[in-house]
Amino acid sequence: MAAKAGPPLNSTLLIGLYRQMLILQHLEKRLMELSQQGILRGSLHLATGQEALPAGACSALKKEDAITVTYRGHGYVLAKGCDINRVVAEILGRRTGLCKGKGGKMHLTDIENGLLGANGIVGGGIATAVGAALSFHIDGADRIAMTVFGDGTLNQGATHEAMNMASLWKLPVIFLCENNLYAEMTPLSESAPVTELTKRMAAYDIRALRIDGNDVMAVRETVADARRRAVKGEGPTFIEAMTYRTCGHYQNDPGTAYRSKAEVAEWQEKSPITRLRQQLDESKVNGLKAIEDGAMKVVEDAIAFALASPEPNVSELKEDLFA
Amino acid sequence: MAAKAGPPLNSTLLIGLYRQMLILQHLEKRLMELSQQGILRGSLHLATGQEALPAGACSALKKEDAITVTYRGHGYVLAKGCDINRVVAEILGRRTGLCKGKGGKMHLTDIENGLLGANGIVGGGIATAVGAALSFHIDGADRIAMTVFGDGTLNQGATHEAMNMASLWKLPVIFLCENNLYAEMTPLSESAPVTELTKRMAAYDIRALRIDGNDVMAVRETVADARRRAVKGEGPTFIEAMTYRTCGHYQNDPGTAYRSKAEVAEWQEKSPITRLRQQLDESKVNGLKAIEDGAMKVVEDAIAFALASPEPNVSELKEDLFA
Amino acid sequence: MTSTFPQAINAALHAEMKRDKSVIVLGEDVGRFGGMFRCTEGLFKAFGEKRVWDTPISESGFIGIGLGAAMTGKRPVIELMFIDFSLVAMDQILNQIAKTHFMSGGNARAPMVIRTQGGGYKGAAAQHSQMLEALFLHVPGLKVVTPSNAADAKGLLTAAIRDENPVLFIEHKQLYSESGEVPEGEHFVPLGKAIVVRPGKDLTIVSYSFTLTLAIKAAEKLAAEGIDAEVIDLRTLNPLDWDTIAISVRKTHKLLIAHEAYGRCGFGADLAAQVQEKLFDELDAPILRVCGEDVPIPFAKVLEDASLPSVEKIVERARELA
Amino acid sequence: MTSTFPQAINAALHAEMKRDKSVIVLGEDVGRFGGMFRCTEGLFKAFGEKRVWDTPISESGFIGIGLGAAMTGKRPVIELMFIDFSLVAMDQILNQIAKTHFMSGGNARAPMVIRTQGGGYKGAAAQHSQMLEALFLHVPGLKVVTPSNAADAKGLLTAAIRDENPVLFIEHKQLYSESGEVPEGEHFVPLGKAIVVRPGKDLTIVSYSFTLTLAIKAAEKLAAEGIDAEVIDLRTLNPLDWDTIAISVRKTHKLLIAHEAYGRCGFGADLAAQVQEKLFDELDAPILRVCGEDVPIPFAKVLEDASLPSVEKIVERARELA
Ligand SMILES: Cc1ncc(C[n+]2csc(CCOP(=O)(O)OP(=O)(O)O)c2C)c(N)n1
Ligand SMILES: Cc1ncc(C[n+]2csc(CCOP(=O)(O)OP(=O)(O)O)c2C)c(N)n1
Ligand SMILES: [Mg+2]
Ligand SMILES: [Mg+2]
Repeated sequence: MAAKAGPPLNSTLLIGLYRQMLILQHLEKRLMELSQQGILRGSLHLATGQEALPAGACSALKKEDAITVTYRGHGYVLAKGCDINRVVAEILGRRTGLCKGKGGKMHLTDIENGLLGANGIVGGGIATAVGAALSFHIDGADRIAMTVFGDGTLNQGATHEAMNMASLWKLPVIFLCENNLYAEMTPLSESAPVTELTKRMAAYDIRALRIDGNDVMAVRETVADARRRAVKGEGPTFIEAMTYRTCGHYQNDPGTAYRSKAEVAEWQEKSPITRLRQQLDESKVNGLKAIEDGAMKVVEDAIAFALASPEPNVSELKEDLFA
Repeated sequence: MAAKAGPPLNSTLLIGLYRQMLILQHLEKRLMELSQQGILRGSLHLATGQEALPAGACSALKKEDAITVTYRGHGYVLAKGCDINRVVAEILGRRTGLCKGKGGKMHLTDIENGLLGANGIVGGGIATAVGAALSFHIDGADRIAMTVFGDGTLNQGATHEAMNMASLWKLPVIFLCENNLYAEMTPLSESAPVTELTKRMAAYDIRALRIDGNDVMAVRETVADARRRAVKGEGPTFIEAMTYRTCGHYQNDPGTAYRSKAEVAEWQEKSPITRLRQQLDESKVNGLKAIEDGAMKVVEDAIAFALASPEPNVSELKEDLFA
Repeated sequence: MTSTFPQAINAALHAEMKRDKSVIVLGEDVGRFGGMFRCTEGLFKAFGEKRVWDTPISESGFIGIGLGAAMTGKRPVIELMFIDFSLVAMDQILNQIAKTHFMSGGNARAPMVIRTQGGGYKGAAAQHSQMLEALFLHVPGLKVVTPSNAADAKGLLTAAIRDENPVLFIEHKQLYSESGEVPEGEHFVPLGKAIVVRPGKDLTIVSYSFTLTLAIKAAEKLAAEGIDAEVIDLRTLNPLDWDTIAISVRKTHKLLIAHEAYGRCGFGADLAAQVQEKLFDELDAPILRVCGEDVPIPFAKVLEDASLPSVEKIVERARELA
Repeated sequence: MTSTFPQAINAALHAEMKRDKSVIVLGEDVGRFGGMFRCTEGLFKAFGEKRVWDTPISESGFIGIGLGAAMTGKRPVIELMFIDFSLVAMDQILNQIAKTHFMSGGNARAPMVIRTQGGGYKGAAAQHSQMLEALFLHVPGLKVVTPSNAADAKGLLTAAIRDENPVLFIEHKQLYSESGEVPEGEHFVPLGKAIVVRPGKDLTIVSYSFTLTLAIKAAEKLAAEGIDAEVIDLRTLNPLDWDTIAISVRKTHKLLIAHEAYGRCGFGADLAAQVQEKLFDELDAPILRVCGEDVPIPFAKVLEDASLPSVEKIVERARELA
């Protein structure tokens, strides 16, 4: 990639992205363990193999930008700037969590950092992001919204409606589609006649790009460019980021019943973390060990913080229903 | 049109279509009067200027085919073969109506004649038609489904979902879109970035054609061809039929606040009935007066039948909730 | 000043949009055209295209957009043309909007109003005549407001727009043609306060929205028969003004609840369950209800009338009680 | 034969698909994969791709497709993975399917089953834990079935599939891991018949679905304290088996209703309203309810547990009554 574009490797930037990806990878590994130990409740949707997307995309956003993500969005939550201690505490249902333990991991929300919500409903948060973009457009602000979702989400009516309006009104919003080829256990080709998702944007006249979602710099640059266009009033961009979750759909899915071992193995080879690591190695960037250790520590500290945090009080049950 | 295609004018066919259009035109004129007199309750959505569509489209269908239509679908209901007496009785809320007065004009339903329902919800009946097509596909029957809706209906999520599945499964269904350029008082260009509706079908890989919806033979032939393809397993066809309602959206809308007089006048010129009449005249078809008189009489008889019919009994209120 | 109900709504919208530039309006035909029921007349002209948005027929989409706008500092007032159409947007309303504040542990807010219109008696049939407030009361997180007259419409809408929470504001199509005295200038009726519109001692009739007007007429008829009914207009169904109800029931010991929505799992069932639980010993008779019948709303006039509340039905049930 | 709850569902599906070739199955991941909860396992293999349809994530679409198929001779059984997702398909369910037969004056039918899954206690949080039966009881036109055990699941599903009407069939996620004796071969439990699962004389506890299992445990605890509770499993909420309830209340004169759904405008409120109206003089005490609290279902275990029914809560309320 550096070869293609020509500019000198920005090692500070790359190291930052690498670190972000490692944090996510390590956090999710640990969450899986906590789930298996019965400490983490409910279903857990990991993004193993997709780590370049949150890291790359959020690095191109500003704090004032708004995002909505899904149940598979831990990486964005962290990369957008939410405090990892409070994120993990929420995932473990603690009072110190982002949402006081009320929302849980599918509903991580942090207005301060522009996180308008993870979501448990497929397509449920897309209009929210478009609405934030409407706000920013009205204000003429240098702010945009980004919404992240999977390939299967394009089949939901709510997505269609929101995209149509976003384009009609030329709102500053980025539709970041993580095309990991499956929606739960159903391959894309069995849920839609048009599997090249960019083509579907013809219905809305939305600028659409397909990129390698495992190339963190490509993700970053594409989002950055889309952001620039959005604030200039050029309207939304749809980014189809090709990727793959090498893990299962959720903690109890080994991910093997509906995919061949060869297919999974092929994508494991393409892990964005390995790839970036190779680039860094090739460029002889130093100090990676410290970065890696630092990333582990951040995660371990956050888990320790969460585990040491109190559970909510029953007396808080009826609070926060109305403002 | 006869000139273009070359085949000799099929005057029996054309006279039949002409008669069908006249019946609709006259019925709607009389319904408007009954509405103004307070005899017909509720809102009334006329299709003045769009008469070629139901006549042409239904003439290409078989009795066993299924359709779903909208609040603006009186013409299809009649052309599909429903008994006009019972249709008018339903519109006037009589016990002898198609639905015993319970459904009313927005919910005309007649399973015997393949009318799976008019609908009051924009996009509400599209999946129903796709479901009927699924039935026919499973049975390998020589039957298809057709669903009729307006340009504005493409912005509804339910439409999107149903179209995607219809194409995915190559179901025998025709999407007949009456593009009359407005959804209520909102022009198409203010509700969608892509106003050439056929283009939106790229999202579903659905064969899409734009036709002159005021040319009754073009409508008939396009539907007939789409039907042939559907039963052969070639999947759905989307027909964007360009037309215009020269009346208002409903009985209390003069239709002038949001459209220029010139625009309306221009389309009045293009009335499909006038146009067909001219063709018939040019071809020196005889006996039109008798046809016209006959059409009036059918309508007047139906209205007389309906007005003479009893209202439902209050005792029937709780019947038909469950089969 | 005498105003029609839509004029009263319109006045509140004008005033609040002027007062607070974060208030924006979205909906079908609300802009240039001024709204199917004329409630948004003149707003587009007065406030321009950045404040008043004509939307496509995408209720789930534009209600969801309202949420995003609300979470980022706007106060959207959305017109949903018929409450029956809420059913295409239920996920946004009940899974997203209603839960936003709670799920975020209080860090996010959704100050928005969904103005909608419901009710029967007009031959609009099964998909354009419903009163569906119960669906929005069942799932927690929304305030639900149901004005019965033009003045309250103005005052309650003002309060709804200023509220920090999502509010479902249900207008009744029969009330659109009614007029009444409406205070000029700012008029604020707090959410959650019922009003005793007719004091009485023999029984309590609790109602709201258009049915309230039937209840008042029924009370007049009952008075002629020597039955002195107290009539309460709830105005807001959530929050519920329990005290006003309890005081009245403690006085009359008899309760009749009248509303147009389906009876089963309706508002009346809920209130009856609460009252019999909390005021069991105060009740001299079973709590009775006049509700819409549990069938889809029929088109034919005789059937529609039979399926909905009427002055006569209220009088009859009240007689049974008194 | 001992079966798990999903196996019982699966057996009914296999048997009915074999018996009647108009039965088809649609849903997300129901085909090749066999269903997220294994209820449709083996159907695709046994009946092929024309009978078992894997759908895109388009609930409104495939439920609406079910309606069209039902109107043209099929008997679709649709799997809706979580009842919470019904909210994206409400127009199809409540405005279309529920009203089809009535609006057509009886000429159209919609014999279809929507099998879905709801309930809490698993840390699935606010959008994956709800019990929303009340929404489907409020708007008329649907049968609503809520089995509490594997045997009933098989028998009631068989009845639901053979019914000429649309049926919402609600399974509870907590029950999926339960096993029980399930009759082999054809097993048919008619819709609309409740069952007294534990006779008693001091009070009546009415419940259904997973909460019924809590009610039984509560009754055992109460028995140890000398309180003899009669426990009724409603099995079907619409049609409601009023007679079984009335006979019991006439005997015990005290009623406790327990369910997991939100209380406000919930099933319990409705039943309480009906019972106090029709059996006012039979009641020796207010009808009490144990319901889900009126807040979105929280994620953290202590909060979730506090928001949902428990054996203890049922025991406590029962003690208040007895
Ligand atoms: C409305 C709705 N339907 C179904 C589900 C269940 N579900 C959860 S994730 C998922 C698959 C989503 O696929 P995709 O959009 O490709 O995202 P991915 O999980 O692959 O990241 C489904 C069907 C849901 N949460 N919401
Ligand atoms: C879900 C829903 N939203 C809004 C409406 C109100 N409505 C009735 S007709 C109509 C316009 C439909 O436009 P189009 O699809 O172009 O059909 P046309 O009326 O022009 O034939 C609208 C918005 C409705 N009936 N259903
Ligand atoms: Mg995917
Ligand atoms: Mg139109």
